[in-house]
Amino acid sequence: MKLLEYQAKELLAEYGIDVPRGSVCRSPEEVAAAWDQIGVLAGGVVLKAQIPSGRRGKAGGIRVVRDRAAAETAASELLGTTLNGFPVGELLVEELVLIKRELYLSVLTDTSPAHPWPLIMISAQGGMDIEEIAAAAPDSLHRVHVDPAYGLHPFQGRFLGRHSGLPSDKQVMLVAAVGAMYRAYWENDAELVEINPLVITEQGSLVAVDAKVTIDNAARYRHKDLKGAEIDSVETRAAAMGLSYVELDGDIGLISNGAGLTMATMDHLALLGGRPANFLDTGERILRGGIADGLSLLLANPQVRTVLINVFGGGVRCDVIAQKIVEAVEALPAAHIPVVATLHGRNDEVGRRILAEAGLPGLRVLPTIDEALATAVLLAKNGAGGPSGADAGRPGGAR
Amino acid sequence: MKLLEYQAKELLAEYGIDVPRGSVCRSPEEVAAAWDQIGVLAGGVVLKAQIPSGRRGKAGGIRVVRDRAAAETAASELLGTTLNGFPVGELLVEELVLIKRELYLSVLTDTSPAHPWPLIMISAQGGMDIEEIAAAAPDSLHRVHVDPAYGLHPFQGRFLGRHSGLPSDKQVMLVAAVGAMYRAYWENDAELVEINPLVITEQGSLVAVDAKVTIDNAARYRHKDLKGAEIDSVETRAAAMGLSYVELDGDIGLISNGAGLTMATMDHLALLGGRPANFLDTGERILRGGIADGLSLLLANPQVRTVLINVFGGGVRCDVIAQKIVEAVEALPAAHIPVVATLHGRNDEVGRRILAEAGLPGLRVLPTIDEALATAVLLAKNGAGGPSGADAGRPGGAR
Amino acid sequence: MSILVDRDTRVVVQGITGTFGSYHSQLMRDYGTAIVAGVTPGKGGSIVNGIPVFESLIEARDECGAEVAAVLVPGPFVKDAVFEAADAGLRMVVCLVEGVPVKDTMLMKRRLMETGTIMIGPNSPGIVTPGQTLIGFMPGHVYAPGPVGIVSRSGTFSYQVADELTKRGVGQSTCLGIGGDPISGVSFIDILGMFEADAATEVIVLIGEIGRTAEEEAAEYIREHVGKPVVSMILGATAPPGKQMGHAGAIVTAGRGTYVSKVTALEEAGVPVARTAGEVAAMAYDVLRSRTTGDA
Amino acid sequence: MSILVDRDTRVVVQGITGTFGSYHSQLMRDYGTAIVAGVTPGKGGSIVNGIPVFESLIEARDECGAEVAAVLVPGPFVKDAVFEAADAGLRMVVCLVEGVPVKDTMLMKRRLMETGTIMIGPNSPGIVTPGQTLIGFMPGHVYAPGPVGIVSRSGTFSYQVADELTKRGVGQSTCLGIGGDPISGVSFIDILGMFEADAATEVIVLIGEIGRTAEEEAAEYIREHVGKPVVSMILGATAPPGKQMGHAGAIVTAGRGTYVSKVTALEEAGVPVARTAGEVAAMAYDVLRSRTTGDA
Repeated sequence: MKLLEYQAKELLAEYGIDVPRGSVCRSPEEVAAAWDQIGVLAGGVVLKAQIPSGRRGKAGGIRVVRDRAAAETAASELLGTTLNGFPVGELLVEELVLIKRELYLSVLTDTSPAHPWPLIMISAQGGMDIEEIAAAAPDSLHRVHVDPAYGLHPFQGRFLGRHSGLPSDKQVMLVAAVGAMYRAYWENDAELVEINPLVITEQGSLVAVDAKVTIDNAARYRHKDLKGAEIDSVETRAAAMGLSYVELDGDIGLISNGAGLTMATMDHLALLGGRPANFLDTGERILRGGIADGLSLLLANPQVRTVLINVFGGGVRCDVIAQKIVEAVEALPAAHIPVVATLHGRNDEVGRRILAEAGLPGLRVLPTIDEALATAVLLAKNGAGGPSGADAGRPGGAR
Repeated sequence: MKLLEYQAKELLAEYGIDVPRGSVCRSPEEVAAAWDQIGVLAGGVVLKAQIPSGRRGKAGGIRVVRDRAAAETAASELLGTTLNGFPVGELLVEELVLIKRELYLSVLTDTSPAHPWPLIMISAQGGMDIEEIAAAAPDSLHRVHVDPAYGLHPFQGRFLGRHSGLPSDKQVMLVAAVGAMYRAYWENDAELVEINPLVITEQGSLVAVDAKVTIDNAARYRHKDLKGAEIDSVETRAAAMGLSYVELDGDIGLISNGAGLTMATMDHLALLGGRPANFLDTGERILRGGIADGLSLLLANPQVRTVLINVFGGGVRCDVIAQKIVEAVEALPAAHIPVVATLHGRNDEVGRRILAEAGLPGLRVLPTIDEALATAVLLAKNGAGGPSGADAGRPGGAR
Repeated sequence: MSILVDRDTRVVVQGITGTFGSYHSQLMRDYGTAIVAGVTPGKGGSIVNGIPVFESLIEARDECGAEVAAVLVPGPFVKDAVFEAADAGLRMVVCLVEGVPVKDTMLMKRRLMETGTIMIGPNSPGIVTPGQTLIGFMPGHVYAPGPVGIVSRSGTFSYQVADELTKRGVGQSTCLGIGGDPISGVSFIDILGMFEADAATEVIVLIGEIGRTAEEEAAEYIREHVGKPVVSMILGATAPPGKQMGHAGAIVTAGRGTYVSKVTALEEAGVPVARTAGEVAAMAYDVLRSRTTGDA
Repeated sequence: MSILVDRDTRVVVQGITGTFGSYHSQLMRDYGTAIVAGVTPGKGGSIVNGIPVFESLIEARDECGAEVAAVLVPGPFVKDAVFEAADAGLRMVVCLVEGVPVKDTMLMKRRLMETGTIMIGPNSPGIVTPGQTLIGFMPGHVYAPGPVGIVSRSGTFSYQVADELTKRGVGQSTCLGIGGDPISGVSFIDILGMFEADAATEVIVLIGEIGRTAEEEAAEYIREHVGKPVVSMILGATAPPGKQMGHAGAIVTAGRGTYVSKVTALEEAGVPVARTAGEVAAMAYDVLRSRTTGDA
């Protein structure tokens, strides 16, 4: 779960990290009111579109304004638009911070087998993307791994402080911020806490001007009070159904089980000249609505010209899956786009027979994956009028 | 630092452990008011003398009363008395708990080299002293060591639950209490958290009827908000001076540095037929008031007939120590009990010379520890009129 | 021969009384796996599928000689189950469930390093030594005993590869999935080393995926330490790059982790990379045939 | 020869710029100890008693080859200093300060077990190999090179024993205090093993105290593993029993930990127990003389 910038900053502030004075606004009127609170004092504010995406600045999602009217105008221009694919519904209005120096600071989970531990990174060159830093000033990037059994030690914080490029008196503040950031990461099961830029202001304080926080989804049950970005997209709707879905730009709607098998099916379709319309892994939902929910998602995509169901039953039985497929296809409107299905694994012969014997005109059952994929590619190319439904009559257990 | 019972219970309650409803009272009037609050409802209260000592029951410090008048009377009888050497200034007035079953539960620091880890102990036989349990029902005692790198695991809590002798539904409550107790121990740098008895009430809840908590003194700087027993004794006054002092029943007042050397000197005095009046280790305070403060403590003890100062200078220099001794003895009233001193270690010859050349009539300087101890024993036996101060003139560096 | 498990491996199922646990313990037992005990706190003393259930792993170990645990408790309880297994001195844990918090896995892995307990997973499909034992979700009938060792990050796709092999008359020594979570127990490298040392394994099939750098590290290891032929496949040629860890994550992997970097690393280590299940099975088949007929 | 340290041992002082650190680093240097560096965060680049000061232990190690750390930072900072030493891969830390929270020591000890770093202390007077090196608070002039190894829980009293030995013309191989805190690094047993293996040590003096069970365990170890003569003393014959841990603590030690139990254990292991410093020194002297003249 990604936190929006203001949510991330609220979290960091709870741990004692200074963030600019700010207010979340949903209308130009609220922005004007925020100007009166914050802008007048600071002589200017920054309006920042609250979307779960980086590079907002380049997309025009960040505006600096120096009077009330400009703030209102900018708010009108930003609210309601779409940036990097996300609708802009909220703006964070923040006091203008006078920046003397920009740093980069983050903690993330290093998943490498050699060091599957939290990793803290610092660079005296902040403000740029970490990738730009790594390219432009690789020597400025310093790393510390934290042993999860013992946590962060002060000497590690001081190491990062020494490589911050800051004078000693500011290093003390930085070391405190590192400690706070690490606690925020650890106590909230974060995958990433990134402060970029972390700035020294003209007044000499240390302020997190931008922040990114991502929480491990598997651990969200431990942090029910944590709020993240609520994105209304087909991906998040799929996630709410327990399905892993990514929309692509092809025309073959795909339902499969297991991320690996799904990717393999996509790759194989591409080899055959087909273009998958999506990645959809039902995971363990396969028997609990996964097929029907998946079909509904796919059919809502106007690009999809045919649907391919490729399932390999490991723990789950193909005869049960077949029943679910039959029910889901039966529930479709009379003249729907063709559905191609192939089943393998546990009880696959029975499963294929159930599909075949269902006698559904819109459902083609193929005994091998190669044939199923080829059929789907052909159907997508030719449109719904491709090969007849004759295959559906072919017994699944022939081989 | 020992917490009084009510302080320990407040701490445990913060961690979610149930304790009886109670109120701390300092006068019979307050006890009467507590009766109105607690006793009326419960049909009785327990008055418990708040002293940092076990076996209060046997000493008469715990009274069960069933009406208001009896509560007032018991309070009058208890307040202002001395129990097990401690004055009773506060009573904990608690609702009477109807006990169905008593358990023993504790977590303490096991200091053995093999397992220098937190240790949790449980027994289905509570209420008795742990030593009595160990003697009477050793098989009822079960132990779990907690790896400090990872903390307590639920499976360890369940192990303790299974050995609590409770039915499964109550085990769940017990496992929760174990977790809470461990957190209270760990987060507060406790040396010991003991709940005895931990009871199942007639109503079926799990309640800590008595509790002991001791905090590691070295870690008290991390827990400044924690309040413990404030005992006005010569030991605590000494501790406030940074001195480690234990009063004994002999007549030779002893000042030494290092717990080992102090004990060795006591043992050696006993071998020579002497009787130390105290253990007093100046520790690292030796150059910072330790000698003068120590002398004042010793001279306040009317039993003391002579003072022995036996110092071995390791890090500290004997010449500096000698100067401190001279200053402290000079500050004593004209006709004081004799002080015998011997110095060894770094710069000891200079130190002994300084003592000798100070020419103080009440100060005897001996070149060897054996001679110094023998002199002290003799002086204590003969009273102040023992061997003359002639030894003081003997140069310390003769050997 | 095989790696890690065989017909004599005595398995305890943690969470055996759950829907998942009782269903899969039955399937495993049907396959022939020596499921000797189950554990579910609060259900000790009961019997599931003829298997005795205990309150704790230590009892299961002492009473039934369990040496390997199949972890089938829900994600939030996996850490406790694995620490209990480490404490009981089990030789191996197979973590089949998904939804384990990464922080928990981090701590589990650190602890298991100390005790020397082997962990497969979390989020692994399991491990099977065909004809002998199966600990996990795999469909047993697609496997057959033989000379191919399969190690995979994927679950279902690895079943398909085994199926393709079996259909070609080529059996498997041991097949296992290392798990799909960000942090997992045994790595490709660990398993490659075991297959290299295993007399029954003649060819190794490695099935990787895009993301992270396990395949690149495996390629390096193969070049240095593996004499047996390895054939491979990388899934996700057409998948959009993962976004989970964002830019900071990418910097840690330093430009590796893509389909191209993985394929290149493997090919440079002399490992052919197939594009479909059929292709990778055919590669393994060809290697075996050429070794048998001596025309390598 | 000697145990643990000799004239070539390169020492770094943590907390060298404090009053304590600068005073004792000067004394140690005067004795001949190879103090090669100091560490005080925020004071890197300065010089104390001619010793270069660094920001971190890693720099002190890399620049000056420091291998052993003398920890002279205040109690609340000891944990950080010791973890830094473990991280820097130092061979040994000597924790001289008192006032270290027991919880910190617990974690330090667990960590050092993992890295194999030896810890003396906390609350130790230090270690001295007479005529070669001294890391700690001991008064150097009371020691002389010779055949007696001293291991003690006490600080100052062990100086007195060394003094008594030296006055009798008997020098010492290595003398150290294991520290007076509830939990400490090296134990009697560890040191007894080292003295047993040390060619320069002919007689071992063990100085224990009442409380806990280290002496009982040492006695058991001596019986099984120590061939060299050991003489001993237990302090606290007349001391009232400690009250710190109360009854629960007493139950852990299960009736051991008293003066009588310690003396009994040692005597049963063939170790004579003296009652004064002079007596223990005389015992060591007699053992040595009898060995030299062959009338053992």
